[in-house]
Amino acid sequence: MLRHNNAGNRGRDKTAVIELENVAYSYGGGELLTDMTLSVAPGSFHFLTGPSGSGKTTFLKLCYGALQATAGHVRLFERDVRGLGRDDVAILRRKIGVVHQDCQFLDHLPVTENIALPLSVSGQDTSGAGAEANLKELLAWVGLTARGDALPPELSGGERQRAALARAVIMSPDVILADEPTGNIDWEMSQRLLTLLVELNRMGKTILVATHDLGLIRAAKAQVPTRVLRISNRRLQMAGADL
Amino acid sequence: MLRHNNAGNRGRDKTAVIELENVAYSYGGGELLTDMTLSVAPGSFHFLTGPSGSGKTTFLKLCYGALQATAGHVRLFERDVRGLGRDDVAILRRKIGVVHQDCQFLDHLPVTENIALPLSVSGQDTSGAGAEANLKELLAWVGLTARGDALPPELSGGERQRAALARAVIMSPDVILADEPTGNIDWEMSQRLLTLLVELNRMGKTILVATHDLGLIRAAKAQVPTRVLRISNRRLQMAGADL
Amino acid sequence: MSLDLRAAAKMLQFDEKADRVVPPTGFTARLTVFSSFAMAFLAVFALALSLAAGRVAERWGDELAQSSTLRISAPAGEGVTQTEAALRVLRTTPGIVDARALTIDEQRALLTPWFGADIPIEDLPLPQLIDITETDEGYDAAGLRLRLAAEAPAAVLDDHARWRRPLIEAASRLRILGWASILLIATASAAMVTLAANAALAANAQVIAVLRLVGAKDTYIARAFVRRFALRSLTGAAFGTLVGIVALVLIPSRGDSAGFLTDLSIQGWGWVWVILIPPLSGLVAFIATRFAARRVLEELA
Amino acid sequence: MSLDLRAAAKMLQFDEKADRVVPPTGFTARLTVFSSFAMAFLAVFALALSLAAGRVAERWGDELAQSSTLRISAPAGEGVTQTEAALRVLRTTPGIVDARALTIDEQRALLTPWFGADIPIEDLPLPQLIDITETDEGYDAAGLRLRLAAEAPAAVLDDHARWRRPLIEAASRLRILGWASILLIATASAAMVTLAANAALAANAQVIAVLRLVGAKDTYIARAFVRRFALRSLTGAAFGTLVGIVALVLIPSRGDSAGFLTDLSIQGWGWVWVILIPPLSGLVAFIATRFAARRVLEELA
Ligand SMILES: Nc1ncnc2c1ncn2[C@@H]1O[C@H](COP(=O)(O)OP(=O)(O)OP(=O)(O)O)[C@@H](O)[C@H]1O
Ligand SMILES: Nc1ncnc2c1ncn2[C@@H]1O[C@H](COP(=O)(O)OP(=O)(O)OP(=O)(O)O)[C@@H](O)[C@H]1O
Ligand SMILES: [Mg+2]
Ligand SMILES: [Mg+2]
Repeated sequence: MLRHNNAGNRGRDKTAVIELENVAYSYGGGELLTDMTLSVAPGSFHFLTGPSGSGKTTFLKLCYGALQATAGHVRLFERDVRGLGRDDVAILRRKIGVVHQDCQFLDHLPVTENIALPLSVSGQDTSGAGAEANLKELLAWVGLTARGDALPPELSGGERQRAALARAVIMSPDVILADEPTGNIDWEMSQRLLTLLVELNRMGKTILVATHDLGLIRAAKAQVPTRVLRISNRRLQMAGADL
Repeated sequence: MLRHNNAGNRGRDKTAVIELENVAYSYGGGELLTDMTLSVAPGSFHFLTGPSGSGKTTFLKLCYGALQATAGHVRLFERDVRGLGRDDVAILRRKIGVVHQDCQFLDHLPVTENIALPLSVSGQDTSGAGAEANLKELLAWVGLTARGDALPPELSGGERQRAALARAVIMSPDVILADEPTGNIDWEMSQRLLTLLVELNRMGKTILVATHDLGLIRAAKAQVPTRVLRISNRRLQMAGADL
Repeated sequence: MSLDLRAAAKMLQFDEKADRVVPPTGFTARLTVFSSFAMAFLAVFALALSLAAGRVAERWGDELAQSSTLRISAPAGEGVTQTEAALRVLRTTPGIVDARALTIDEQRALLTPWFGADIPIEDLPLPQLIDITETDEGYDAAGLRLRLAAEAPAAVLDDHARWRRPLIEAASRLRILGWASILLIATASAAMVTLAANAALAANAQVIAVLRLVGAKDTYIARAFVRRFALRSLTGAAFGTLVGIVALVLIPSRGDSAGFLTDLSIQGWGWVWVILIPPLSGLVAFIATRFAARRVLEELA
Repeated sequence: MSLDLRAAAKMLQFDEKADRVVPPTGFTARLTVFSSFAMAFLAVFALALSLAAGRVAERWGDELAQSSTLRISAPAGEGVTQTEAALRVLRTTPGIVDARALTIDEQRALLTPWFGADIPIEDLPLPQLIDITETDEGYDAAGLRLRLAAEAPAAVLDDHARWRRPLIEAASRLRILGWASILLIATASAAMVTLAANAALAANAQVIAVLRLVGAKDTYIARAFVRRFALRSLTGAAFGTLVGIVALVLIPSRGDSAGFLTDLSIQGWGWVWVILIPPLSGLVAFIATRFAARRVLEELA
C-alpha cells in the first residue's frame, strides 16, 4: 500500500502533480478499483502494470479527468477534479499529454495536422517557422517524416502509436500519461520511444506509463530511477524489486 | 528468398492453402512489397515479423483477399483471388479466421453475439444447445466469461484482442491469420493465447501470426515446429535460426 | 390502413437476426421517419387541394356549359329577319356548338327577378334573346362581333357569363399546382431518404467492414439496411397520411356546394391516391437504400 | 440576394482553422442543404399562394362592398309608402350599413343590358329597387324577410350578389391554408436540420472525443459544427428561394385582373417575407445545431 508516501523519486519537496486519496472507481457493477492512495511528484517516472482488465486504463482516465472517482479525491495540479468545470478540465488537459490505448485521430486530417492539433485547439500558432521546425523535429523523432502527409487510416499500427505519442508531447506538457504505448511496436522502435520518454523525464516532465511489457520496464530502470505500480486485487501495490 | 519451397513443416504432400507467386503490392506510391513468393502448407505454423511499417498487416490483407496484389498471383485454397467475385470472397473468408490489429466489433451488440457473428452471417444456428455450449467454452478459453454481456466499447484493450481471437476461431476455420494478437496482453495471457493457437495448429489448422513479440515466437518454437518469415527491405525472408 | 401496414411489415421482416447487425441509427432513423411523415402529410394536403380544385373546375364547367347571350333590339318588323341572320352567322362560327332563340316564356322567366311575375311582356318592345352554347375552347368574340355587325346590325353580343371562365381556369391551375407540389414532394422525399440512407451507411462504415471481414455477403448487409429504411419510410408515411387525413377532417367544411375549396375533403377515387402514399414512400425508400448500399459496398474489399 | 449571403457568410466564417477539425460530413451535409433547399422552395410557393389569395380576397371584398337588392312591386299608389316602410326596416336591421332607393336613371342603367338603351321606362309598371350595403358580417336574411313581410309586404329581398361571398371565404381559407403550410414547412425544416445536426454529431463522436482529449473547450467544438450547419442551411435556403422565385416568374401569368390565382406573383411587401426565408432558415439551423451540440458534449467527459 502506498498511503501517505511521497512518490517523488528524487525526493524533491514539491507538491504532487497527481494525487489520489482513497479513490475508488466502479463502472456500475462491483468496484473495479478500491482505496487507492498515491501522490505523483513532479519529475517522477512511474510505470503501471497489472493483468489485462485490472483497470490500468481506468486508472489513467481518473488521472486526466476523463472519469470521476466514485469515492475519494483526485487532485490534479492541486485542484480537486470534482470541483472543476468543463472548461477547466479542457485547460487542464493542455498540461497533460495523453497517449490513448486505442490511438484515435481526426481521420480526415493529415498526420502532421493531427499531431499539431493540441496547439490549434488551444489557439496557438502552428504556421510560424518555429512551430514548423519543432513539428518537423518531432516527426523525425518518432520516425514519421515520410508519413507526415498521410491520413491516419493509412498508417500502420505502430505508426499510429508513434503519432499519438508525438501528439501527446507537442504542447510540452508537464505530465505525460501513456497507455500501452509500445503495444504495436517492435523492440527497436520501443527502445527509441523509451529514450524519448526518458529524455522528457530528464527535462523535468512527469511520466506515467501503463504497460505489460516487462522488458520495457527493465530497460527504463537501467536509464532512470523509476517506480513500478501494480494493480492487483483491485488495489494499488508497489511492485517488488524483482523488476 | 523462399522461391519454390514447400513451407509445410510436417512435409505433407498437400497443396498449399495460401500461395503467393511473385506478388508485389503498392498503396499508390512506391512498391511496399516486392517479388514475394510463398506457399503455406495446410497445418503449418508461421510467424511474420518485420519492423513497424514494413508491411506485415498489408501482407495479411493480401492473404484474405482484402487487398488485391498489384503484380503476381495470390491463390487461396487453390483459387486465384483475382478471379473471385465479391460473394466468392465472402464465402472464402468463412474458412479464414482473421484477428485484425485494430480489433473492430459491432459496438451495439454484446461480446457474445460479436463472437458468434461469423456463425450468424453464414446462416448457421447460434441458439442451439451445441452452439451455446461451444460459445461458452470459447469464452472461458479466452477468459471473458464474466464480460460476455458487456458491449465491446466497455472492454479493456486486452479483452478486445481476446474477443477478436475468439471470433476468429469460432467457425473452426482452416486458416487463422492473426495480426499482433498479443499487443495489448500481458505475458501470462499471451502464453494462454499461444497455447490456444498451438492447440488449433495441432488440430490441423494453418496458423499465420504477425507479431513483433520475439518472446512469443521463442515460446512457440518450444511447443510446435514453426517457421518465421521476416519482411525486410520490401522482400520476404526466412528468419535465421537465431530465434 | 393498419392492416395494410402490418402485411407489408411482415413481408419485409423475414430475418430478424440479420436486422440486429445494423445498429439502431438513432437520429438518422428519426430523420427518415420524420421526413416521410412530413412529406406524406404535405402530400395529403396537396392531393386534397388538387382533387378539390379538380372537382370545382368540373362542376363549374358543367354548370356554365359555356354559354353567352345575343340580344337583338331591331326596329319593329326587322326582328325576325335579323334573328335568322344572326342564327346563321352563329351556327357557322367555330367554337359555337349551338345557338337558339329564346321563347317568350323563357324571356319572361329571365326578367322575373327584376319586375316580378306579372310583367305584361307582350306589350313591351322587348328584344329577342339568343342563347349560345360554346365549346370548351370558346369562340373569338371580337371576330364574331365584326361578322354580326355586317349581317345583323341590331345584334348585341353579351358574353357576361364569361366572368366565370377565369375562375375555372384558376381552379385548373390550382389543380396543376397541386400535382406539381405532389411531384416535388415525392422527389424531395426520395432525395431525403437517399441522403439519410447514405448518411447511415457512411456512419456505419465500421459495421460494414466487420461484417465483410467475418464473411457476410453483400446481399446480407444490404438487406439489413434496406429493410430498415423501407420500414421506417413506410411507418413515417403511414402516420403522416393518417394525421393528414385527420387534419383534413377536422378542417370545418361548409358543405356549401357553391363554395370554392370550402370543401377540402377527399372523395371516391381520391382515397386510392391517398392510400397509395405510404407504400409508394416505402418503395422509394427501398429503391433508394438499395442503390446507396450497393454503391457503398462496392467500394469495400 | 448574393450580397446578403456573402455578408452573412463572412460573419460566420471568422475561424477557418476551427472549421477544419470537423470532417466534411458528406451526405449529412448534402441532406441539410437539400432539406433547406426543398423547404425554402416550397415556402416560396406557399407564400405566393397565401399572398395571392389574400389579394383576391381583399379585391373582391372591396368590389362587392357587400351589397344586395330589395325590389318593391307594389300596386300603383302604394309604392312610395311601402318603399319608405322598407327603408325604415332596413336602416334598423343589424348588419346593414346603408339602404338607398335607386333613381329612375339608375334603374334604367341596370336594365340596359337586357333591353337596350331606348327603353320607355317611365311607361312601364317598374318596381322600385333599393340598394343595400352590408357590413362585413352581413345580415340575417331570413329574419329580415319576416320583418319586411309585416311592414312592406310587396318587398322582395334579392341577395343574389351573395354568390361571391363563398368565393371570398374560399380565398381567405386558401390564405390560411398557405400560412399553415408555411408554418408546417418551417417546423419540418427545423426538425430536419436538428435531426441532421444530431446525426452528424453522433457520426462524429470520435472527432469530439479526440478534440476533448487534446484540450478543446466545448465552445470551440460546438462552434465548428454550428457554423457549418447554419451556413449549409443558409445556402440551401437561399438557392431554394431563388429557384422558387424563378419558377414563379416562369409560370405564365395572365395579368388578368379578374383571374383568381392566375397571378401567383409576389408584390410589394411580399418580397420582405421572401427575402426573410434564407436568414430565418440559417437562424433555425444555428439554434438547432447549438442545442444539439450542447447536448452531445455534456454527455462527454
Ligand atoms: N465503459 C465501461 N463500462 C463498463 N465496464 C468497463 C468499461 N470500460 C472498462 N470496463 C471494464 O473494466 C475493467 C478494466 O478495464 P481497463 O480498460 O481499465 O483495463 P486495463 O487494465 O487497461 O486492461 P488492458 O491491459 O487489457 O488494457 C475491464 O474488465 C473492462 O471490461
Ligand atoms: N491505406 C493505406 N494507404 C497508404 N499507405 C498505407 C495504407 N495502409 C498502410 N500504408 C502504409 O504502408 C506501410 C505498411 O503498413 P502496414 O500496416 O502493412 O505495416 P505493418 O508492418 O503492419 O506495421 P506495424 O507493425 O506498425 O503494424 C506503412 O508505412 C503504412 O503507412
Ligand atoms: Mg487498458
Ligand atoms: Mg500492422
